[in-house]
Amino acid sequence: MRAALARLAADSPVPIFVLAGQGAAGRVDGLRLDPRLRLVDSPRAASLLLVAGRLPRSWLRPALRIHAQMPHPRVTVWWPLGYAPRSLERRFAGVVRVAAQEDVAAVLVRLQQALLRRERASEPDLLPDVDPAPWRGVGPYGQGGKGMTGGVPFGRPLATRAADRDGLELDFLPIRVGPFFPPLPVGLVLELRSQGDLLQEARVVEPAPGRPLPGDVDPVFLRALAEPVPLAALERARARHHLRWLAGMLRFHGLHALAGRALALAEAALVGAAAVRALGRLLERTLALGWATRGVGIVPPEQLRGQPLGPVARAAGLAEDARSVDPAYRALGFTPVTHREGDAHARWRQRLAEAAQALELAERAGDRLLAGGEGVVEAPRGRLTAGGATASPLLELLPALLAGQEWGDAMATVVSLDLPPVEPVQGASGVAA
Amino acid sequence: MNAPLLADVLFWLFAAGSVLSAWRVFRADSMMRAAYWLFASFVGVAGIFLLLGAEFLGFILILMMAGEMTIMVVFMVMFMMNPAGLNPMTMVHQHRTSIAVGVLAFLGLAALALFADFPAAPVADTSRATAELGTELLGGSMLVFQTAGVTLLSTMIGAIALASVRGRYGDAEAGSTEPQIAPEGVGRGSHAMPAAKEEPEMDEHHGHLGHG
Amino acid sequence: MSPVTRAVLGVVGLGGSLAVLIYLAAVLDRVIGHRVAQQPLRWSAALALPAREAARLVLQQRSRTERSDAEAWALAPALLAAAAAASVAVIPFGPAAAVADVDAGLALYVAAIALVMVAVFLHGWSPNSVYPLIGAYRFVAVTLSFQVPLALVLLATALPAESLSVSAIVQAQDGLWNVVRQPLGLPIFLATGLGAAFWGPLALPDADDLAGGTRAEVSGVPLLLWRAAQLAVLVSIAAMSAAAFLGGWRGPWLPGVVWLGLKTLAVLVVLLLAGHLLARVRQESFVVFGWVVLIPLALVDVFLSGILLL
Amino acid sequence: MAALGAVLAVFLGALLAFLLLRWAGDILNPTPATAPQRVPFLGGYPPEVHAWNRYHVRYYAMALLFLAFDMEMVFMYPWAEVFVREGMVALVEMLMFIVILVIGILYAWRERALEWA
Repeated sequence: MRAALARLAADSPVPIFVLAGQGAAGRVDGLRLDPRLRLVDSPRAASLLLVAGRLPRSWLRPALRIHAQMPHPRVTVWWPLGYAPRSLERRFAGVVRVAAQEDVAAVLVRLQQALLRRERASEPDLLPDVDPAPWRGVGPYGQGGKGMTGGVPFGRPLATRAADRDGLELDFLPIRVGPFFPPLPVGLVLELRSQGDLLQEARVVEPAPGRPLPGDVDPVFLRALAEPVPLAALERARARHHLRWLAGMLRFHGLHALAGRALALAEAALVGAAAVRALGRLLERTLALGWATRGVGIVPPEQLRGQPLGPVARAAGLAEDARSVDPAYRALGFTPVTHREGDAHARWRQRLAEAAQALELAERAGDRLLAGGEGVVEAPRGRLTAGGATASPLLELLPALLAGQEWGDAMATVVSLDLPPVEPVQGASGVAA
Repeated sequence: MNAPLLADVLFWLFAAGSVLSAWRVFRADSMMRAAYWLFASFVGVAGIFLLLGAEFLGFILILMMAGEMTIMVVFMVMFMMNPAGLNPMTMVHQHRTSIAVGVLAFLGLAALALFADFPAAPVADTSRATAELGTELLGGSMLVFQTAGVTLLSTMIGAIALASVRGRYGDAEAGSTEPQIAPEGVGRGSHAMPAAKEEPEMDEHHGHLGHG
Repeated sequence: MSPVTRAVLGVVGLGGSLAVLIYLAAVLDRVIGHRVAQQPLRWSAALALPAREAARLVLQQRSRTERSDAEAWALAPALLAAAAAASVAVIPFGPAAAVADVDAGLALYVAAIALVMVAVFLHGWSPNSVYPLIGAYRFVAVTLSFQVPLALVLLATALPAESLSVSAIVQAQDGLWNVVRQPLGLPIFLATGLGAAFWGPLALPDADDLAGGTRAEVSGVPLLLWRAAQLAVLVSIAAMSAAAFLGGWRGPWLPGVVWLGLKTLAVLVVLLLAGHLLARVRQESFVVFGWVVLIPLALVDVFLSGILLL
Repeated sequence: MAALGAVLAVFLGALLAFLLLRWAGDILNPTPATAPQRVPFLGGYPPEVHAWNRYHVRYYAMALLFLAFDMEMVFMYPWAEVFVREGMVALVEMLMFIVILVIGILYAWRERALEWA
């Protein structure tokens, strides 16, 4: 019976929970288009854990916890993406390493089939099998409790009370939304204090405030800081970035099929502005996103004035764009696209319009060169200066933006800000996975 | 297994199930379980309604109780201690008096059931029960029907006036300040709430007494 | 044929046809998903896909949490499937043929939809984990907002039939289907039906912003049972909209069962398309929309169809 | 009576079928869950407290409104059965009843009781 089930399940899509380390976000999106794989949003639904790129030290313990939360049979796969191995393999016993030239999807399918046919044993936990806090036999009834709401029943304390805006004093939940919470960018850790589904407070735990955030910027933008770069390549990279973000946002709002379509446009080598505008009309016409994002996460323009925030500022009506002063762009008749409302709805339409405009510029630019070397370039997430941070001002806005919002609106706001994946400081001797 | 025997067996099953789940309501530690055991007890009673031929009343009882027991779970979990029964608790107080009241009630009802002579007038065709209820509503007890409507309206308005904090004239407690022990005590409503309040801080002497 | 064998036949027949419809719904969902995503998908692969994923889930371990309400967690998918099966049992597939021709069939159907709220709340409350808990409380808010319009719109179809029995409702549509006579009925029923099956724009309890919501802590066979029960509710909504608004088994040439099946599949395709094209609504705005727009519209539908019948 | 028996049979049949399937799944995968595997998923960090708490529901005003408004359906079902026979009397009476109840909804909407508290 089990063999028959294994044979039937052999080529079902492989459920994977991805821990996208540094420099892996782009490559991981490529996996979503592979019909043999399915990236799931909870470790409980996954049978393979894919560690992609470099895993910084502060993410190691959360990664071990997520590995333990996966149901058996499970296996961990490490996709180095050019990072030299150090201690990850010591901590993740028995990890399967994907060689440079191997097709990672084929490796994952092979491993799943081996797991199902029990040719490969399921990985045991890498954390000690011990209760979070000693409770067995403690307290009058032996379940670690004390009185009505005291003690540590079954290993965890009960929530405590706090006042609230509507005058009731009820329990609040201190939720630390971890580095690998699927809707948020990888590595962002928020300490949320919620009563019911309303967030009373939000605090950004990681990255530490005021620290530069290089974020995964397409290398062509970094090159454009120093030397002349073909304008078409720059604009295509911008369009690809915006389309990949759009795919993530569509997935967040439950439109997985349309997200696949946007991702296919992003990954396609040659994509015309017409295709992007057609997708935009479809999203507009089917009221697909109107009621989900209108009026969500409104960022007032005065908080954004003068900050290198690119699409987020332009969606709030500030026509700040480093390209408008560039002679090459002015020759092509470039005028920055702006919207007014400054909410999540304006932001996704802004990025879509910018992607279409970038592709049109790329088609018209031919092989025109940008006069690089001024140390300023308009990256997809805002003005990039040599060695400067791009998106950290947005992280300072988050606590004020999320406080008082319902959980769904708060997550939609964070997704609409397109924060870069968070990498801890290079200095710390990270676990160069 | 002919029909009357099946009906009797089902009746005893529903009756026993209803009594058992009613007993479990007070033995369960978790508020959610207590409420849904009560819902199971109501489903038992609804089953007996169905056996008696009042199909519409039986299904309506299940429909209403599903919504209301879930709202009861939500309110019990919100306002009572030990929401999920992680620390054992007893919901029964004054054991002796409650046992006495229970026994007395049982004896009274049993006496009523055994010695009273109920009219033996079986209803001819059960399928018309809802229609008769309809004609009764529109004809004889039309007044009851309309006063029920007005009562429901007053319930709605009363519930919202009491429960909702936000009103047309601003927050319910914006103006009212609780008496504090210290003479220049700060009213409960206007001290700094942890959540950022939208409008600027109201000074406590100004403000509207309650809301419209 | 004694009543006992008739009941057993009815139960097994209903179970079988419901299972087939659930499987078809899963296949259709994949096909429509790939069509909207413009990715090629051969029909043979699509037909086998749900079976393959089910087989993989059967071989997966059931995940548990630290201190969960184990009994309620086990009961939730079973209660959801039982409610869906009971609601499909009243739908007639022939002039005098229904698994359970109950006189107050409409009241039973709406009671079964109310049980769906209990099942989803249990499924979200039991794991004692934050995301399922928020998902469970979301579904209570959404259900309290769409349950009244759903019942009112079904009630409107009972007016011409002068009875709450679903077979009488289908009988009363011999000349004119209710979708023509009561134009507001079907759209409101499909919108609130999506809420009852927590599918597509109203997939709030199992939403992506809660990492899967009530199924964030579920794996293995319970996850398979939960998805199957959810699809059973979707099929029940499609079957009832076919019976109450599209004339059920009525139709020329083909036998009654085939007509009911075709109409159910047509409505199912519409629901699945809505799932792929409409983004998830915001919980608070749907509650206000339900009370301030859906209920008055449903009342207008009831009274309009009443006036037309005078 | 037979119809109700069939509904009960279908309900209990589906209930037992799903419970048996779940029990069969446990037999097929008997591996017990270790302590780290039972930690609820929050995205990488363990929860500090039990998720079960006095959950501050934000729609309690709407829930109370639902309790009162749900009663309206009890009256509308019998009305629907006899509507055609009773004619205009039924229509006028139910219109009065419904207008009274809709005033309650309008009051709730104006007092912003339907929005999150």
